[in-house]
Amino acid sequence: MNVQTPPQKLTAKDFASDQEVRWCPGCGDYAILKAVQTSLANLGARPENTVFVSGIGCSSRFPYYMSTYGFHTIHGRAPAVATGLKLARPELDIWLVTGDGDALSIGGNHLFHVLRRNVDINILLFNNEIYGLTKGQYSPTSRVGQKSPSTPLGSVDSPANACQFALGSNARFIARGIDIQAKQLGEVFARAHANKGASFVEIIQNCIVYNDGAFDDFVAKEHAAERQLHVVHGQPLIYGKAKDKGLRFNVATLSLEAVTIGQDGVTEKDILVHDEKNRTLALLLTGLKPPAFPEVLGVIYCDPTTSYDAAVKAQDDAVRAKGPGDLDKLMRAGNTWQVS
Amino acid sequence: MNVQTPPQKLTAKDFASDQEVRWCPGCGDYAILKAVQTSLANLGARPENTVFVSGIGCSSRFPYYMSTYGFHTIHGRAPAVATGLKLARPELDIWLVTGDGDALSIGGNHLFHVLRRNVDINILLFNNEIYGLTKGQYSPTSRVGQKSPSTPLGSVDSPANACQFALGSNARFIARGIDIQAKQLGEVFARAHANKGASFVEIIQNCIVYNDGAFDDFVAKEHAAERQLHVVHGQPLIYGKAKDKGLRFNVATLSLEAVTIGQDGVTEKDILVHDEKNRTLALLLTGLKPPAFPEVLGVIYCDPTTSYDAAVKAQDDAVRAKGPGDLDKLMRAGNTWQVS
Amino acid sequence: MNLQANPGRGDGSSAEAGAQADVDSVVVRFAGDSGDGVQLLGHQFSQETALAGNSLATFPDFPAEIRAPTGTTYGVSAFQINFGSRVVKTAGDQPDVLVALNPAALKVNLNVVRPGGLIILDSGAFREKEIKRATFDTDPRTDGSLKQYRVIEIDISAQALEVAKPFGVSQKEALRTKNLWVLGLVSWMYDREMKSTSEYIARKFGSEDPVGQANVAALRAGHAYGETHEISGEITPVSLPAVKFEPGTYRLVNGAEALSWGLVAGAQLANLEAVLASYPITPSSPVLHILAKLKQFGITTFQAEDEIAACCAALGASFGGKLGITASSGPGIALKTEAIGLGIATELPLVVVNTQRAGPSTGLPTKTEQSDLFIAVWGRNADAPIPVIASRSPGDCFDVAIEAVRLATKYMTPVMILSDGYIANAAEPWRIPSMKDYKPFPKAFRTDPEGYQVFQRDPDTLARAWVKPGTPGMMHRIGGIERDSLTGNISYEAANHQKMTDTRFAKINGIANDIPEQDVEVGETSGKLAVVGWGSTFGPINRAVHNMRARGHSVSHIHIRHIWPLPRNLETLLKSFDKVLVAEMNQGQMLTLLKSQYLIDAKGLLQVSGQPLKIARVEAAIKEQLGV
Amino acid sequence: MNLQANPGRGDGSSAEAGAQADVDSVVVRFAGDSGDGVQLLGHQFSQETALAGNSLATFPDFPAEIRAPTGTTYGVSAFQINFGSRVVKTAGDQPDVLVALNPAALKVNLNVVRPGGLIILDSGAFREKEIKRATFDTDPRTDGSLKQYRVIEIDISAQALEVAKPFGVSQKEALRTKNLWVLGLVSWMYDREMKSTSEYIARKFGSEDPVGQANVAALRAGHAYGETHEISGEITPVSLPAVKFEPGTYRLVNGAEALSWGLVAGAQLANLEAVLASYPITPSSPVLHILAKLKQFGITTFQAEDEIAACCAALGASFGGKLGITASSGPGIALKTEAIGLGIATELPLVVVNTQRAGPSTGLPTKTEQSDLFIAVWGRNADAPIPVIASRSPGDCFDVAIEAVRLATKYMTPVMILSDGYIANAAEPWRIPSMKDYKPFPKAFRTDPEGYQVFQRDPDTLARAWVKPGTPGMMHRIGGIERDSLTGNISYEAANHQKMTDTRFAKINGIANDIPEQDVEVGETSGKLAVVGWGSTFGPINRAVHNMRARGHSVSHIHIRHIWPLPRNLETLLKSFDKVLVAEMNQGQMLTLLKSQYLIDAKGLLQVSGQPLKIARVEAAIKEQLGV
Ligand SMILES: Cc1ncc(C[n+]2csc(CCOP(=O)(O)OP(=O)(O)O)c2C)c(N)n1
Ligand SMILES: Cc1ncc(C[n+]2csc(CCOP(=O)(O)OP(=O)(O)O)c2C)c(N)n1
Ligand code: SF4
Ligand code: SF4
Ligand SMILES: [Mg+2]
Ligand SMILES: [Mg+2]
Repeated sequence: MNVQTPPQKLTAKDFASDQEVRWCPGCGDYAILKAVQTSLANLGARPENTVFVSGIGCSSRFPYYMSTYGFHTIHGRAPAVATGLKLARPELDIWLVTGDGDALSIGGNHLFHVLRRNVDINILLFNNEIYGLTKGQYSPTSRVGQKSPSTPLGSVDSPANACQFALGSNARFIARGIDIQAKQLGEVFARAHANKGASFVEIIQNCIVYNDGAFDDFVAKEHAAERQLHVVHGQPLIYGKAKDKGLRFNVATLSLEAVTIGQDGVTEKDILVHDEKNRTLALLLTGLKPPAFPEVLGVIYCDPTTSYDAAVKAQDDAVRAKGPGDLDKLMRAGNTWQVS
Repeated sequence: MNVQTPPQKLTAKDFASDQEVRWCPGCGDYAILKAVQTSLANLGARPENTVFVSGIGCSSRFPYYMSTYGFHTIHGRAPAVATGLKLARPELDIWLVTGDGDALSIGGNHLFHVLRRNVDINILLFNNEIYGLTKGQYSPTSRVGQKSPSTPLGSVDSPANACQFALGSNARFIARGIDIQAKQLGEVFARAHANKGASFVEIIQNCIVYNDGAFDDFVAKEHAAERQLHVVHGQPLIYGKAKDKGLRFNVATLSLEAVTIGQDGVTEKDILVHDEKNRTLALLLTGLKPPAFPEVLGVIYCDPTTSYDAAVKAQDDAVRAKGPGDLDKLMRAGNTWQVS
Repeated sequence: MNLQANPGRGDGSSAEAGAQADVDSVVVRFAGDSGDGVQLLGHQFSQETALAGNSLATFPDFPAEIRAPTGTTYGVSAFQINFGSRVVKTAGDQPDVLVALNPAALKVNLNVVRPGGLIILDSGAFREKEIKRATFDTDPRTDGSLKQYRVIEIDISAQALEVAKPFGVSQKEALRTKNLWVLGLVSWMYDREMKSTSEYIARKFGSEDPVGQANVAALRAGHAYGETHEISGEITPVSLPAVKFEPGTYRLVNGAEALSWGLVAGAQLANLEAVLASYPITPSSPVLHILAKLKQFGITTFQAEDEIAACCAALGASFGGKLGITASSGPGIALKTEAIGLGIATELPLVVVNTQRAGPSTGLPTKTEQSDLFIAVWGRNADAPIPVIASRSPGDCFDVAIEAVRLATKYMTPVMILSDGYIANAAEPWRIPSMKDYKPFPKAFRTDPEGYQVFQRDPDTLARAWVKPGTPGMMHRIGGIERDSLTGNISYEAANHQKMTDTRFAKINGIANDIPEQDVEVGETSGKLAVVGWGSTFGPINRAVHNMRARGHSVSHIHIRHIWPLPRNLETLLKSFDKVLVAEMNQGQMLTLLKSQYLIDAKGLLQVSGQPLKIARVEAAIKEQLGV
Repeated sequence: MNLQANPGRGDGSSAEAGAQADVDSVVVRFAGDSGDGVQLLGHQFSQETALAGNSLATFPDFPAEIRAPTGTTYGVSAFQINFGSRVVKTAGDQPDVLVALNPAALKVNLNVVRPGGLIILDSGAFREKEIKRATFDTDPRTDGSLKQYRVIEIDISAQALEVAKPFGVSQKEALRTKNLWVLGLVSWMYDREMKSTSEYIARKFGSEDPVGQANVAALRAGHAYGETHEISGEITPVSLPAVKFEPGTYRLVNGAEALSWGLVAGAQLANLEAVLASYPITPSSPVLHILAKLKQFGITTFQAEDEIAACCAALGASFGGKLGITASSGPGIALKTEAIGLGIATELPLVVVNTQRAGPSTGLPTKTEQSDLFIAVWGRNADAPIPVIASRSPGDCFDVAIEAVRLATKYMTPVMILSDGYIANAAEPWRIPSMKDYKPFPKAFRTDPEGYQVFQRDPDTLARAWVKPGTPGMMHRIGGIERDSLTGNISYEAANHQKMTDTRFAKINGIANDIPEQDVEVGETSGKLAVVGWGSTFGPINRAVHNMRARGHSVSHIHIRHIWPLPRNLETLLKSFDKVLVAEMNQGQMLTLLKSQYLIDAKGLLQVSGQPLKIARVEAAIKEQLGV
């Protein structure tokens, strides 16, 4: 490839395209865009080696606003397009932007397979628990009772849990962040980028027009500290403004309990320590929901293994190492005869 | 509905259609067919109230061999067809037959959503870890290294775990059986049938032509007793010919250990008791693979909740209870004017 | 200055037409930011106009799907209405009046206003920043850009703020009453009653809500402004007399409503309950939204995970003995292709509503096109015919939907309805039908096991019998593999496949004997030129042909509803004209269909700009064909 | 009795043809249970026949996909070969010889044998149970069913068991050598060398394996049986002299192989690597299987989760600067519809291989049909043209694939190749081309950022430039929403959409200037009747036209490769004939296309029985057209 040594470190601005950003004023997507641009600059990414692939939805307009290569594909199919791209060009840095409808409604199967195969791309799922672009129908992550144009009496089907779906799909990297937490998002993006395999990041995103405040139970200022748990590998699962709340494992029920250190004889030792390689813990953490539990944020699960594209490349390379194919020879192999 | 009191109890034969069964001689599908027919007879099912819906694959030919109503649909879409049917006719008893390719390759998204929504149908996934009908390509459940016409050097992508995918999809009933174990299958079918919601049953099925012996590591006679754990709610997780093996929970690693009672000070008290309502346990049990662990069989998870079709019906009924709609009135509501 | 200086032109009567010198119709276009409530304004004004007894047609012109930042050109929302004291058939080629609530609205809509037309501006929104945002280099009010128009500037923003003051609402809320202020003003201009709007506000906010009160006050203030202020010299209010409509009860209806109600009506006439399974997509979603509220009619709605699942669920419902319906657009229709094939193979009723939009691929979701005729008629693997019916106007969707249900159930087949984004969103006055005027076509389920064979057919319709699971003694299996022509069991026989394919064809072709013969909308049944249209081009073609006939030309208008199979007499009819011109919003799909079926050397007037066809273009094409 | 009593008839020369009284071709059909190895038998016999220098055509006639229980009629597998000392173009209308390895094989194939033909039976398989299983009421050997044929009964089962004894293989293994015993016998009948088969067995089993040894022994025993046994009186072995082929190196090739190699060749000529993304489906899967073994050619293969993902992954690869290819059939093609639209919108190269099968829906997966012309040309939402090319024979797939790659890359567009189940599976002798005889068409990527605009076009081809991600300074975004005709940024402009739609049309239509003019396969370029075909009907049409011309009739054969756009001269060419007959295996799709484009009153010879067209049918249709 044709990469010149960067003349200077790029800034977030260098990752912004010349297109005017066209989301509703106040949409959470703006903050995520900013965070991604900043992260890429911090990671030393090169726009020419970076590709953003997306499906359809408000969130999926993302690639137009990046100065990188970009492919705005069709609804739900971005993982398939990205897989083909990665197989063709494993050296590219591929990011996939999708929404809760795009990824989990129409696109659920492709998401499943890109995770199962562990294709080395970074998947950012903007979860606003609604269909923004088509004007507010409920989505597979909408909570029970969501009133929407298609569910005027409230939805009755229980929502998908994006991270648990990823876990069930054998994802090896699962993380969660919030649109407005630029710093934490940046950390998550850096980890996702470092992981050579499918990195799944759910981003809690506020749709100010069709689902405003959907996440206020843990995003609103008054709840943030008490209901967000930012996990760090090797650190105890502690949260709360006073750092006095924590998660304890109940071995009888094989489940987590939210406890307060100093109450009922709970000490810091009782608190579980985060182990991002532990799949059981990942199931437990991703299953927690406020207000009874904190919303768990950060890198929840990371247990890398060979990526699909690397394995395919290894197989291809091994064959090619024996020399290039000769078509004339191939076609003449086996039983042939001469006519003269 | 038009059900006459059954003149007599039906037998398995009454559930067989007049069509000659067309699977390869020795195919595991025969045994499953027999088990289903026997179960339906035992359950007192009526052929006229029973519908079998399937996708495409060897397994999906199943409906033709049942004397019930049947719909052999298109590849991967049976869950969607069954959902529509159930919404239209909630009183029918609907069974869905699918294969590992049908359900987990092309049909993964519909399987996900039928489970998430908890539509009251019984899903039988015949897992032979191969595409039978199309002559032996690898499937999403094929193990790494599977040589097949499409993977002549062996497959490189890690397989999906059907039960864990179901769990990640929020399934409320997950069970597993083996084609040739008619009695145990019958028990599982009875439980699936009793569950009012989506019941997911993975059936280990031998494809004698394209993947013969794929499950010999736990199905073969010499391994069966030592590598199969048939779980029963409330009973300890014990297996082995001598009933001396069991599963113990390791609280440090949040994982299961296979132990031998009487060795290293292990007693029966150390062995975990099966709790089919425990989701964490379901994750742990479905993740076990022979030879290090037993293959877990039986009803692994069952934690019922309202089914989608029941909730939709309740909403529909509540509206309809206020009286039928009057279209003439509806069209005249709001601003109208007279011309005379 | 007089608003009516050059009236009626906007309705597309071309410049040389002397026939309509008196004021018989006006085209008004409202435009503003997406957040300005322009669609509501347009809708309420249409409502008032309809109640006044005028004929009208509307064209809601949405921006792209995402709300854009305030003040940008791509965030502009517009609503056009053509109303008059004669029958109005299109939303008008060129507005006589443009109301622009900000600079971007002016920028985007300037080029569509009739030269000499009136532009009313909110001068309060013309600050430098907004002018720039709208990509004007200089202030259009002063740089001569508007010199061919009459312009009235009013600081509507200030007016609205002022009026709202007493109610103590926020500045944001106060500014949002601008649309009602404008509605008051135009209501004054055209002598409209504002009662329905006041009632609407009261319903929406309750009488105590200060926001509601501010809105009512703005409405009244706009009206008063017209009456009392200086512009009374510049604009003479006009009143267009009511049109002589057929007697009956009328309402405004848009295509999505009429179509949804038509589906309900069809199900009732067929004596069936229905399941609508859909996945949201612009501009098809309203059908799902409307039917979701009609559970009392025995309709169950299901938002599926995608369009494939939606179509399959509808088929599942049909297998269960309810009417399966699915609705979509563009890419969503493409996705249903395989499942429609299953419906054809299993011969189950299924109604597929296709609200067309501009493509290919995602294309222009909010823009109209008629380019799905090919996929409707020919877009499936293998030989796979289905009936296709197109609706021509919002109100017509009602009857088209009923017809689709009738054919789907009578012939046990998927049927595709072609509507489009324009029809779905536009509203028109509609004489509300009475259900008792429709002849029921109840669908009987077979319950008698005696001699039942799954693919035994009714000798007239060639349809197989429909059996409800749950019926004792009638258990059977169907599927997508070729079925024995009698038993329905899988059959790989060569002769059987030939027979089944032939029968599927014969069944669909036979429908030609069960649909009305093609009539002529305007003009004689033979002559120099037939202009053929289908779907939402009805209005402009019809008006253009009327206009040309008024000028003495031999031209007729034929509008095709039944696209497949085509009406039996259509060939003879078309061949009775020297020339045939097919006007459609695509690259010639109906044109190709007609040529393939009748070998006629028809010509096309083709447009795919995403905008409705203009009368003037049709007239020009007619002239070209006639060589005049 | 003499095998050659009535030779050559099977090749469709109709009864009154006196021209071919000498033995110049024979049609043999092998039939047995799915487990009997009939396909291998047929393939090896074809191989030997090819090596002997005869011309040949084959028709592997598979049962449905699932292996059926032994002895059932639906489990019968057959292989037909037509070979001769003159150029053979079809697998033959009616077999002269049928080898039936069990009663079911006899049952299913009886009606196809030429009256007076020879039937060789394995009498060891005609036990009462098997006869019943085959749904015979009584033993066909004794009830007169076979009276119009010559029948030779041999207890082949017993022979095979006997021969295998010394090798100590199981009874099952021993019985499975029946196919080689038969091969030995027919090799004797037609004076074939068995060397290639012996070598094949040795390769497959190794020389030490007793099963392999038993197989070789069976082969020899069958041959010896012919030479030494009583039948030598009944059958006179014949030797058909070699055909005078064009000089070169030859092999047998089936369509799937030739197509796969053609894709490799195309990629090499375009100087590209390729990604094939596919999902298994009958009869398309072999392309995936073959290319999966050709990684050394820079081909990466990907078994996607479904056809949608496959098509999307191929597009992703193309976006990445490799050639994206996807292959499927029937329902799988339907599923790709939406994604092909994305390829059209983004103007990326993409090759879609459609190996057609009988439908609609699942249809008859193992049976052939040419019924995807409509979906290929017209089966997408909105105005969405793509080039479509059809291959006519197994070997022709090679060149068609190259042409598809050339057009896809040169014009930056999806291209659809139409093959079919018959072409894919049938083998024919093929003169192996040399890559050096092909003119490369290397595709250049744009790397120069200076003045780059994403939708700037080459003025000749109207194609946009292809840019590889990774190229500095050329970063750009594409997508399915309508794109500005220059920058490629999203554009909702009416005029831009019109322009882009027109340009997409012009680009594809322009390809007509870059493809060969339509030639005439047989006959003059004008006359009484042109028989038009496309795809795999080449053989029967060609032979029929030859036969009719030999009888002095004015008829020509035109075979269309470029289905869209059609060759520029085709209209003039067709209009030079008094009549046009379109012969195709569907309900008239090419017929409809030609009528729509040229307004010619062509007639159709249409067949959808899932079986190849027969020469006799074509001849009859020609006669009807000519009124003779
Ligand atoms: C095949 C297809 N079906 C439906 C649509 C319409 N559509 C566009 S985006 C969308 C859902 C968007 O929801 P989400 O992915 O959550 O994105 P958001 O807009 O909320 O960011 C839908 C249904 C489409 N474009 N294509
Ligand atoms: C749309 C579509 N794609 C592909 C196929 C071909 N196909 C039929 S069954 C099958 C896979 C079957 O595998 P599985 O579901 O595991 O069933 P099995 O035959 O192993 O029982 C495939 C790929 C099809 N019929 N339709
Ligand atoms: S609709 Fe919601 S998600 Fe979409 S741009 Fe607006 S605020 Fe954002
Ligand atoms: S191919 Fe395999 S799964 Fe299919 S019928 Fe044969 S043995 Fe069974
Ligand atoms: Mg969303
Ligand atoms: Mg399988």
